[in-house]
Parts: sequence; structure tokens; C-alpha cells
Amino acid sequence: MTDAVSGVPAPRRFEPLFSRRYTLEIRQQMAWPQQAAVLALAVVAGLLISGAILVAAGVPAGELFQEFVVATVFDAQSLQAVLFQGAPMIMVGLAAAIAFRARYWNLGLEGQMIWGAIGATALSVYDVGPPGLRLLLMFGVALVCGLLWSLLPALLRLRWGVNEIIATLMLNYVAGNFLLHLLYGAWKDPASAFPHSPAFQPFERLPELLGPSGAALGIALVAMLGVWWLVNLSRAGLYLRFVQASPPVAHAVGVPVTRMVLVAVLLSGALAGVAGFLVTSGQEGRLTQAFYHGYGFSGILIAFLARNHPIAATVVALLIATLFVAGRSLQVFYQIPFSMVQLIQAIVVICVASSDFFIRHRLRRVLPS
Amino acid sequence: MTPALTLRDIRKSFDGFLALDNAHIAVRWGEVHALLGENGAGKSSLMNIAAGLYKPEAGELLVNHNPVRFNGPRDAAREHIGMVHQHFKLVRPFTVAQNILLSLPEPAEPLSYRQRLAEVARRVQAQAAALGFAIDPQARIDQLSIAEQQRVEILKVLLAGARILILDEPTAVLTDQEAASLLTTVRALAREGAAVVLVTHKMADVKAYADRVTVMRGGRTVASVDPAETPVAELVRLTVGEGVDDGAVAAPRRAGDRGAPMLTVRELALGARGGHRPLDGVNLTVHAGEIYGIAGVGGNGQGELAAAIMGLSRGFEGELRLQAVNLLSVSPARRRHLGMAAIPADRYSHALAGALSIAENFGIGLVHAGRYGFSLWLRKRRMDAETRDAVAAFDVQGVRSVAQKAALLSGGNAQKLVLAREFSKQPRLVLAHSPSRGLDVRAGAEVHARLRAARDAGAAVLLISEDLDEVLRLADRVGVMARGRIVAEFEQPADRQAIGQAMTHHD
Amino acid sequence: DGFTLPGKPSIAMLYYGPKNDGGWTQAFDEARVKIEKALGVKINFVENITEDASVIKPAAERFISRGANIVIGTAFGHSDAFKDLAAKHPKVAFLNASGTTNGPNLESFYGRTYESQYLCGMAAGAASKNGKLGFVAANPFGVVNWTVNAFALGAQKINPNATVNVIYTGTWNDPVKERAAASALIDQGADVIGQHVDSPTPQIVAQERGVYGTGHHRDLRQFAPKATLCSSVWVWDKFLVTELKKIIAGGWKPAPYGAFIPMSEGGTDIAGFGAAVPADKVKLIQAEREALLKGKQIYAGPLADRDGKERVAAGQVLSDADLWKMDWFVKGVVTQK
Amino acid sequence: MELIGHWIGSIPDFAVPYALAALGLILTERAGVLSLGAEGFMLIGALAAIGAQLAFGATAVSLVLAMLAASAASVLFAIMVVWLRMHQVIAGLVMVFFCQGLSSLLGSVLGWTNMPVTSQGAVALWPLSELPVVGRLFVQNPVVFLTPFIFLAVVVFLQRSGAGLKLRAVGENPQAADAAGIPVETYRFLAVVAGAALVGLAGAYISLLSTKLWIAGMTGGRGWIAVALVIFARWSPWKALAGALLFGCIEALIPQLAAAGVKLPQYFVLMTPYVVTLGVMVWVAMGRQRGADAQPGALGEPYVREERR
Ligand SMILES: Nc1ncnc2c1ncn2[C@@H]1O[C@H](COP(=O)(O)OP(=O)(O)OP(=O)(O)O)[C@@H](O)[C@H]1O
Ligand SMILES: Nc1ncnc2c1ncn2[C@@H]1O[C@H](COP(=O)(O)OP(=O)(O)OP(=O)(O)O)[C@@H](O)[C@H]1O
Ligand SMILES: [Mg+2]
Ligand SMILES: [Mg+2]
Repeated sequence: MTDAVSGVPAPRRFEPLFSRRYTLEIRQQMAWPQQAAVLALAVVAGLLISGAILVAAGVPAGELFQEFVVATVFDAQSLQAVLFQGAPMIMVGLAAAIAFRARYWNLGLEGQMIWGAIGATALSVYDVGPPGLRLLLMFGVALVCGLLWSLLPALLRLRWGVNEIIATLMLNYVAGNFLLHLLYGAWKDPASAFPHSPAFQPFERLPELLGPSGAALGIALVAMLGVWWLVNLSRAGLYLRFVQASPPVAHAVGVPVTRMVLVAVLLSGALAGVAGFLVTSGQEGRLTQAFYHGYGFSGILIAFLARNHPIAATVVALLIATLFVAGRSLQVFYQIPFSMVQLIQAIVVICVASSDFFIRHRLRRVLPS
Repeated sequence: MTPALTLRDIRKSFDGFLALDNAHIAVRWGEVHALLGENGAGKSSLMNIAAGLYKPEAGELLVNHNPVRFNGPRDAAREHIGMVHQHFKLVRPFTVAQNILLSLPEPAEPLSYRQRLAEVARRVQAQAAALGFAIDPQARIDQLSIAEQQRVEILKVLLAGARILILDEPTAVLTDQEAASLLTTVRALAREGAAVVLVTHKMADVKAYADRVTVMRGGRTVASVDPAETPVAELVRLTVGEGVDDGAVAAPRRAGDRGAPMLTVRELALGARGGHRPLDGVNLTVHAGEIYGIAGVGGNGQGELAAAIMGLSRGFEGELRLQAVNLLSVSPARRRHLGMAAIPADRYSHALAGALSIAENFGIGLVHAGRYGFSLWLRKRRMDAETRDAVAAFDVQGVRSVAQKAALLSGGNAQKLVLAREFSKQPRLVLAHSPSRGLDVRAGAEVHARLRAARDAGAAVLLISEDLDEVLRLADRVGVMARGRIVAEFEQPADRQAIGQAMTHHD
Repeated sequence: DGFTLPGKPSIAMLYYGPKNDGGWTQAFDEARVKIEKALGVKINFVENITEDASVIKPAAERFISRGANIVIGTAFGHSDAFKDLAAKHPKVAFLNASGTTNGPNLESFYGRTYESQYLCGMAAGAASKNGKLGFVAANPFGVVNWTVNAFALGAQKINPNATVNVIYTGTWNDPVKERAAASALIDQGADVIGQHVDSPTPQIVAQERGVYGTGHHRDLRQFAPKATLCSSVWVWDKFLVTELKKIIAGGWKPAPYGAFIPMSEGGTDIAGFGAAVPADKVKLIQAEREALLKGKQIYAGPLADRDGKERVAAGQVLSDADLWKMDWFVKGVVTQK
Repeated sequence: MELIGHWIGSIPDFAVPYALAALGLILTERAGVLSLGAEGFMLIGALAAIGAQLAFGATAVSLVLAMLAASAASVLFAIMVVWLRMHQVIAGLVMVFFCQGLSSLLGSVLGWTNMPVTSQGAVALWPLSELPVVGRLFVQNPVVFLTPFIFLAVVVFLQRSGAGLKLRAVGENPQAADAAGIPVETYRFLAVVAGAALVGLAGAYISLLSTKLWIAGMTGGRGWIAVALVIFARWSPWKALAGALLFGCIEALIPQLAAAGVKLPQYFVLMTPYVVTLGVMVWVAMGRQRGADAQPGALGEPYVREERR
């Protein structure tokens, strides 16, 4: 019968790997202990690969643990450094998480940080407001400036569907150049004529609270609680969950989708603006050229790794800060190039992101061919 | 007659859900073999396995007595198996010829792309003519009607050399005439020696066109019988099992029982004048305390009308009033506040967020009104408690906890959850679009009962359904929709024949 | 009094960029090797310490916690962090290149690059046929502006009508922008390209286009042997070896406003003369160099800016403070603003 | 007039990397894979070209090796998005980060940083090169002259070949493509790898043919502009070419104006490429008609055969 049929037999085609024995299916839900196990395995895998690279680069294998764990976490000074770096990281992590919850790719965290810092610094440069309130005002203005800078791409996206990934990214470059414009122009430090703003007055710097990073960390933790409240305990959080799950469903069941996206994006911008304030007022003590470098990317990774959960984001931010500090220490003592530290971070993230595959899919054994 | 395709003891599960267990079917050359079963019985899954798209976990596939294993549709095509899927597998921005070229095996002699397209176009026209219709190979898929798209699918399968044809619910989207013509063609193919599997819900089609029928229920094959010797009642019993009765047709309400006009639609239109107009001046009025049923072949503007009422999209012209309020200018949230309830056709696109919990999906309906706290505070506990009550009241089954994902509910129970939410406030207007689609008979009957109850409580119910039986069973008044307008209205009891006429012969 | 190390010297350097950046940082790395030899000590270093307190402090703290007692920074952006660190670690000596902060155990230092760039300008003026010079600069502020002006003044010493067209690229190290700038300048007729950016790109472009150039940071003849007339180079080792010896000897007193090193004490110098500079002009340049070593001042009055406004009165010398703030240009300099 | 001539002559150096990168991205994205990793692949291509040139000294060989290197890096991306079905935006971002780290690490470890190379110089396309004003447009390195042909080849492949049809089908509707027997994963994988080769070529152009040396992070955001270009070219190669030319014109004009001493606010000028990108995106978005959207139907969606849709 077959022979009588028309048509030419097709040659054998390359079939994807595994397809003969296994089939891929979407897994609706994985119990959280299992999820945690997969995640932990992924992190371990990432660290093992990284460790192998470091050993190949000349770090004695025996000292890796010492450097990464003992010297970083159990050393008061390093812990201080972790917290110092951690506070703005938490802020950008939260900022990214809240935007992603509205399905909005805010890659403009750095631009919003820049504007937050510019806003805060303007008060210092032009001496606005009484000294007693200055810090509070700087905080507020940074918040508003970050928010306003995130408004433009949000409106473009909501009004005309302009891709926000590109728009926010391009606006980072615009903000960065505007920052240079100020620092090489009107705001150049008259004391040294160097391209950074005049140093802040003592009352414009975040005070020490249980250590140099205490105040910044305090603000970050309050922000974390606020975001957690918003997404978990408030009605807006419920709306936001619908927007994240499915915008068409959200719209149909009466969630004000546009307004929720706008709220989330503006909040994201505001948090990033405050992050800019934390760095300038808490760490640098003035507006500098490159204070924001790397935060945008870190924020996105933090949010992704934390599954956009505010408390998880805080933990992940501190872990990433630890990785940075440990990386710096490797850099210092083993002449490991910084790019290797960057590479290691990328590898850990790739491993964790890949582990998602096992959380969201299942390979089911089928009849072999 | 020799067996063409045999599937034996097939097992298949999806994410832990056993969709097929011990399923079989044996199709012979030269026969039209009907595959009958309720929604979710596993018909499509079984046929997807035969077409090489899904892989079975256990069981055997035989073509002409030879065991085969498929790694993909290509392998099935090599065994001359071709399938027209329930949801068409066409690339919309491509032309007919391009779509067909995609699934053809590489030609033996080297031809340029252009030559191959020309060759395909020629064969398309020839094959179409042989089947008794015409089609433009250069037309883009998104410009074709559903029936035309289906013809493209059939041509695709035939031109790829298929001799074992699987048609998954081909008549569901066709008018009676179109369906009749398709099934006649199918019979002719079988007479020429092909083997045809016809997946369907329609007993009449089985009786009229099938040589043999296999019945599935709950993922198993329950019987394989000769339709000519089996009465319809027996076929129904085989498909749905014992003891289901949705026959309770309440007496329709007479004009005198109706309340004031609730929903008024005047000259509702969508699309550019002169161009394609999915809605082209719809006029209808639904009164309080009545069910107005809209019958019609799918794709005649029903989806757009539902979208207009629910507020899913913009760009509508004309008038759409709930009592005095013009709905077209208010948001879905406001519409709900005004007392609209909606049961959309596609649950997971427009009613339920599968990734969220049952409680959230229920609570979202009342949260706007401030029932579960104000904007900065969500009264979760109250929401959970009320969800539990509603789930019990509406008999939503398979709920282990209200915190479980809505996506884990089966189709019928998901629909009951939608109903529970939509009827949690006394609605004044209910829009129900194909509310029992994808539900088994029992669940469908419950949905119908709820709609009647809403009507009896004084709501205006607009029922849009492609299932004429459903409309006739529920509606107090029937409007027929065709080409984007209501072409006829009938008072109940309506003449089924006349409605069928109106659905297809208009202007 | 003065600062005395508590123990044996242990030196650490914080590099702003990667050690092989071809410019600023590489100059320090080359100096490090020489200093190690001269002092007989091993110097630890770490790369990519950007101008970011959260990066600088942990790195420095790490070194200090493992025994470093002399820490050398290499960026003006390290200044504030070094100020804090110096206050926190009074037993550690801090040095910072191009820094702005000083203290009892902290000294910033920088070279008077205008001296060497002046000589480069002379070479450029001598090699130029049409007197149209180009200059690729990074960002417009004091330390860059003074090299631009010195370059122009040097060129005008040879050719009074020489003009300098300057393009600021806005970044220190973007070879793509530097190439575009250098090409555009050559398109506009410039036949010698000076530079104050980090990469050797302007020299490479000059060589490709068959014109000349003068380098900055390091001897750039390795990149463009035909084109590079000479380079303004850092000789950090000369200054640092002396300064480190002072620190090790004990009783070190950092300069209260930082060490602003003239060519005679290290800091900068010029390297190499391409064949394109005529021998007599080479002699002239050598003579000027000797004069500078003896204390000749470049920014000596009377000196007016390009708008004719007097900037340095006759008999005066521009103060260091005014040098750092220089935001004006001498006659013949064409800039974007 | 003089200025215009020089300006026109320097346009290709800016436009060609954008054009090639955008073309590579179109090839990838037409198969339904959203590729945000362009910046990373460009860096890898740029580094590899310099390394190869230092080792072998033959421009053509270096360009080919650069393309291979970028393709090799993209295999990781392909594994992530095609096999592991990772979120494509995240995978792209991670890829950029990874390639930044890898390229600057290798660049410094292998000693390729700041090592100038000589490569194939400009050739004149006589007699066009003798034309007044626009003549300089025809004195360029050979890759510039090759670029239109590369475009033509890709357009012919996409629009006039069976494999191109299949690739687009995979990007429009992988369910349908799969049912038609097209190996979806294979096509996507190859589209990623082939697209990355072109993106790598763009990077190699910058390092090997334009700058002639490697410095870490030297692409400076140009990969992102290419991503934007693809979006506002609505995935059409010819429109992307036009967009790349527009960008080339603007970027080439800036230094020319500066060299001519035109007074411009420096840092605002440096913003222009980004502001223009944004402006064009808004303009395209505002003018876009409903339904007339050329975005591949399944862009960014991972395909799982047995997934219910
Ligand atoms: N790809 C899939 N992923 C998960 N579940 C699936 C998938 N395909 C089918 N199912 C489930 O398997 C069961 C059988 O579905 P199938 O589509 O085969 O039914 P059917 O008989 O064709 O129904 P219908 O008449 O609605 O087409 C259903 O419960 C369905 O939800
Ligand atoms: N970029 C182009 N430049 C010039 N002509 C083109 C171009 N693209 C398509 N065409 C012309 O338009 C006609 C339509 O193209 P074709 O049918 O091959 O593609 P298509 O399937 O319509 O592609 P798509 O739907 O993705 O646009 C072709 O005959 C070709 O001559
Ligand atoms: Mg089915
Ligand atoms: Mg077309």
C-alpha cells in the first residue's frame, strides 16, 4: 500500500538532543523545598565552576573557602564593606523587582540613580533649605528626581508602546552625559577644580548609625519593608500580581492596569533615585562621575535571582555585595583581574538562571525509538 | 480491508495528569473512522500521538502492521500520516503556497525557491479543483475565512502525501453547508482508498458519514462500534456515561415577564468603513429578567461583541448602554461596578490568572468595591474565608486549599470559579460567551442552572454561543449573528430550521 | 615630628585602571617595577580601583589589614576615600597621584604636565608645515586645559601663527571616539596631532594618514614609530623613589598642598624625537628643556587669553591654584566652546 | 563643501558596525529569539579579530575567526534560550555581562590589550572615488563595499529561499512550523549562531578595521543601539540599513563639526546618538498602524512542543 502512495520520502532530519528518549513538559508547580534544593544545587555548581577557574588562575584551592567565607563574612571590616556596598544594592534590587512585577523592564536604574543624586546634590550646591532639614530634603528630592526620570519612558511605553528596554537604556546614556555636563561645568568643585561637585557639608552626609553604613542600610531595610507591604499586604499588591500574571486578564477583571504599571515604574524610579542619594551622601560625600557604574546590571540580576520578591532581593543583594567584596579581596591578594570577578558573577547567574529549567519543566521518559 | 493505523494501549500524561490510559484505535484503509468523546476525553491527545507531535509513555503504534516510532511530525509524514489540527497550524503572515511549501518534503531534483513556489501553487490549484473548490495560492492566511483556512490545512496534508488523514473536529467551525461539503469530500477520499479519522462531537455526522466509531471517555477507549447498528442514544450513553440529564428546559419567559431594557446596543461597529468590519451595526436590546441568546457560526463578530461589552479593546463606534450609562466610554472596572458580570469564552485569557491562587482570583471581583480592605490594606483572611464559602457553594472541585494555583483546576471547575466570582455580587447584566465550552455535560448543566438563576433574580443575560443546542435550551429570545450584525430575531420556542437558515443565508 | 613608619615598609598600589591600559595606569605599573628595583622591595598592586568609595576603601583596608603601611592611590577620585583612610590609619602613609587631599600622613602628587606638553608643542610646531595643529583631549578641566594651552604656547614658540584645534572626546579611553576626532582634525588640515587621552589611537591615526603626532602618558613611538614626534611621559619612579625613601627614613612631612612636581624633580618629561623634527629645532627644544629644568616658567606674564583678556600680568607667574582652575585658552586655540 | 566631503567619507566607519550588527540580530530575531546580547557578541568579535590579526596578520582570516568566535560565544546563549528555555531578556543581559568579563579577561591575560595592528587599508572604487564631494565615500576598506552584498545575501536568504521561509515560520509560529516537520530548535539554534557571527563581524569592524586595537569594553553601547535599530526597522533588513546610515551620519558629523571649531555644548552632543535613537523609536511607534506589525509573532517565546497554548 505504502508503495502506491505518491510523494518522495524525505531524508532523515537532525532531531534535537534528548528528544528520542525524553519529552519536555511544562511543570505547573514545584514544591518549594524542591525549588530551594534545585536553586542551591545551581549556586553550588556555579561556585564550583568559579572555584575551578580561580584555582586555574593561581588561587590556592585551600584558601578559596578562607577568602570567600571566613575573610569576608567573619571579618568585621569586610562585613562592614559588604553592608556599605549592600545598601544601595538593596535599593536597586527592590527598584528592579517592583518594575518587573509590572512586566516593565526598567533597565534605566542607573539613569534614575544619576538623577536622584543630581537632585540631592543640587540642594547642597545651591544651599537650599535649613541645615537641620537638609538631609531630609535631599532624600525627598532624590526620590522625586528618580521618579520623574522614570516617568518619560513609562509614558512612552504606555502611550505609544515604545519598547522600554531600549528607551530606559538610552536614557541612561543621556543622564550620564548630563552628569558630566554638570561636573565639568557649573558644578565643578571650586576648591580643587576637579570634575566632581563640592564636598557635602557634614549635615548633608548620612550620619553614622551603628557603623558607617547604618543609616543607608536602615533606609534600605525600610524600603524593603515598604515594598514588601505593598506587594503582599496591600490591595495594590493584589492588582500588581494580576498585572504580572496576565495583563489581559487583569484588564478584563477590572484592574487598572495602566495605572498599576505607572505606579510600579514610578516607585521603581523613586527607589533608584534614593539609591543614588545613598551612594552620594552615604559613601562619596559629593557627586562624582562614576558612582552609579554597575548598579543597573546588579539590580536586574538581584531582582531576577530573587524572583522579584522584596525580602529575597535584600538577601540576594547582600550576597552579591559579599561576592563583590570577596572578589576585591581576591583581586588584592592574588592579582586576579577584576574581569575575572565579573566573569564569576556571570557564571553564578547563568547557573541559577539555568536551574529554572528544572523548576519550570520536567523531562519525562518516553518510549525510546 | 487491512488496518492502516493502529494505536494500542497508549498512555500519556501531562505534568502528572493522566490524559490517556489504555487508549486504542484501529483504522482501516478505505474507511472513515469517527472518534467520539466528550471534551477532555483525550481525542486530540491520541491523534497528536498518531501524528508524531506527542510522544507516548507506553503503548504501540502500527502502520500497516509494522510497529513504528515517531520522533516528530516528519516521521509521521513519512508514514503518510497527516493531521488537520483542531487549532490550525498555519503561519498567518505567509501565503497559502508558502504554508504548503513548508510542510512538503525536499524535492528530489534541485529547484529554485521561485520554481518550487510556482510548482506548489500549481499543485494547490489542481488539488483544490479535484476536491471541488477554488483557492488562491497567493492569498495570505490572515485574509482567509476560517473555512478557507481549513481547506488550506487539508490541502497541506494531502499535498504532503498523506494517505492516513486525521481531521480533529473539522466541522466545529463550519456552517452546516460547509460541513456537509467537507464531509462529502472526506467520504470521497476514503472511497479512493485513504484512511480517515474524523474526530467529532456530533452524533449526526457520525451516523451519516462514518464507517466505524471509536468512543473515548476519560482517556480510555470505551467502545468501538458500527454506527449504522448503534442507536444515537447508545452512542450518547457511551460518550457521557450514565445518568446525566440536562433536559430540564424551563419554560421560556414570555415578553410580558420581562423587565425594563437593561442592555441597549445600537449600530455598534468596529473597523474601517468600506474595509473589513468585524462588527457592522449591531442592534439588540436585553431586558432585565431575560436570557437573550446569540446564535451564529463562529467568527461572525461574536468575539468582538463580547470584547465591546467587557471593554477588552477600543475602537468601537455606536452605542452600548447599560441602562443610562454609555459603556463604551468607561473602564472594565467601572462596568463591573455598575453591575456587569462576564464569563468570557477564553478563561485563561480574560478571566483567570492561572499563576495566582484561587482566593486571589475570587477576591479580585469584590476587592474593587472595598470589601477586602482599602488600598493600603488587603483583608486576606476575609478574602480566603469568603472564597472557601463560594467554592463550596458553587461546588468547585479539586480545591485542596484556596492558596493553590488556579491553573491546577480542571476546565469545568475553573469555569465554576469564574461563575462564583462573577455572581458574588448581584449582577444586573451577565455576559456569557460559550460558557459551557470545554465542560463535561454535568458541569455544563450547572453553568446553565446558574445563568437561569441569575435571570430569575432579575438580571439581563446575554448568552453568546456557537452551540445552537445551548442557545435553544437557555434563551428566552434568540438573535442570529452573521457578518457582524444581528440578522434575525426569534421568540422562543424558535424554529431550529429557520435559525439555521438565518445563520447561513443572509442579506 | 613628622611621620614615621612603625615598622618595615610594605607598599601597596591601587591602580585606577587595568595595568596594561597603555596610558595612565601602565605608566604607574612601569614605575612600580623600577621602584621595586630601586628600593629592593616588593610592591603589591590591585587593578581597576575605580573612583568609587565602596571599591577603594575595602581594597585599601584589605592591604592594610595584611600589613601594608604605605598605600599609593592613582586617581583624583581616590582623594576623599584616602582622606578618610588616612584619618583612620594614622600609622599608614598614603600617597595619591592627581589627588586633591592632604594630611599629616597623606600627600597628593601630580606632575606639571604643561612643561612636557609645552615641549611637545614645540616639536609639533617644528614639524608642522601649515601651522595647523590638532589636539585630542578627554574632558575640559584644569589639568587637561593647561596641557592644551602649553601645547599651543610651545608650538607658537616655533611658529607664532600656529593654531591648535581641540576636540574633547568626553571620555578618557574610547578609541572609537578618539579615532573619529583625530581623523576629523586631519580632515580639517591639521598635520600634527597632540593628545591628552589614554589610548594611543590619535598617534595610530596620524601614522595612517601620513601626518605627525605627539603622545601623552608614555612613549608612544611603539604604536606609531613614523608619526610620533615625541611624547610627554610620566617619570613617576623618579619622584616616588625619593618620596618613599623619605617616608622610610622617618620624619616625613607631606607637602601641605600636595606635591606638584616640576620636571626637574620627576613627574613628567619628554621622550623621543622623530626624524621629522629638524636638528636645529631639536636643539632649540633641548635648550628650552634645560631652561625649564632650571626654573623657567611657561605661564609667566604677560599672558592674555584668546579673547584678549589679561590672565597673567607682566612679571607675574600663574599661581598653582589658578592652574588647577584654568578654564581659559590662549590665542590660537580653537575649542568647541 | 570640504567638510561635507569629509563627513560623507567618514560615515561608513560608523554606519557599517551598526548595520552588520542589526542584520545579525534580524536574522536571529526572525527565528523568534530575542537577542539582547549583541553588545557582548560584538566585544568577543572585536577581541578575537585583534588576537587573530596579531597571530596571523591576515585581515580576511581575522574577520572570519572573529565571526567564529562570536558564534562560539553565542552557543552558550543558544543553549540557554533554545534548550533551557531561559527567559530571553535575562539570558541576553547575562550574556552581555559574561562577554564583557570574558573579553576583558582574555584581552589582558593574552596581552592583546592596546596592541595596535595593521589591517587591510582603504581601497578606492575607481572611478566613483574620483567624484567630487561624494568621492571619499568610495575610498573605504573592502568590508564597506561588501556590506550591501551581505545584506542582499541575507535578504535573499530570508525572502527567497526555502530555508529562509522555514526560519521565518519558526519565528512566526513555532507550533505550526513544528507540525510541518521543521526542527524548531535546530533552526533557532542556527539562527542564533549565524546572527552572532554577523554581530561579531560588526565588532571586528570596530576593532580591526576602524580602531585597529583592542581595549576592554570598546564597543561602548553600540550593540544596544543596534538592538534599538532592529526594533525601529521593524525587523526589515533594508530599513535597518537605512537606520544604520542615519546613525552613521550623525556620529560622523559630530567630530567634523568639533574639528571645524563649531561651538556646541559638548556633553549634549555626546548624547545625540542616544537621543536620536529614542526619538526615532517614538516616531516609529507613533506612526505604527495597528496590525501592520512586522514583529515576528513568536519573538521572545520559548517553544515547548507539548505545551498547551
Ligand atoms: N499539552 C498539554 N498539556 C497539558 N495538558 C494537556 C495537554 N494536552 C491535553 N491535555 C489535557 O489532557 C486532557 C485531554 O485533552 P484532549 O485535548 O486530548 O481532549 P479532547 O478529547 O481533544 O477534548 P476537546 O473535545 O476539548 O478537544 C485534557 O484534560 C487536557 O487538559
Ligand atoms: N526587502 C525587500 N526589498 C525588495 N523587495 C522585497 C523585499 N522583501 C520582499 N520583497 C518583494 O516582496 C515580495 C513578497 O515577498 P515574499 O512573499 O517572498 O515574502 P513574504 O512571505 O511576504 O515575507 P513577509 O511576510 O515576512 O514580509 C517578493 O516577491 C519580493 O520581490
Ligand atoms: Mg481536542
Ligand atoms: Mg509579506
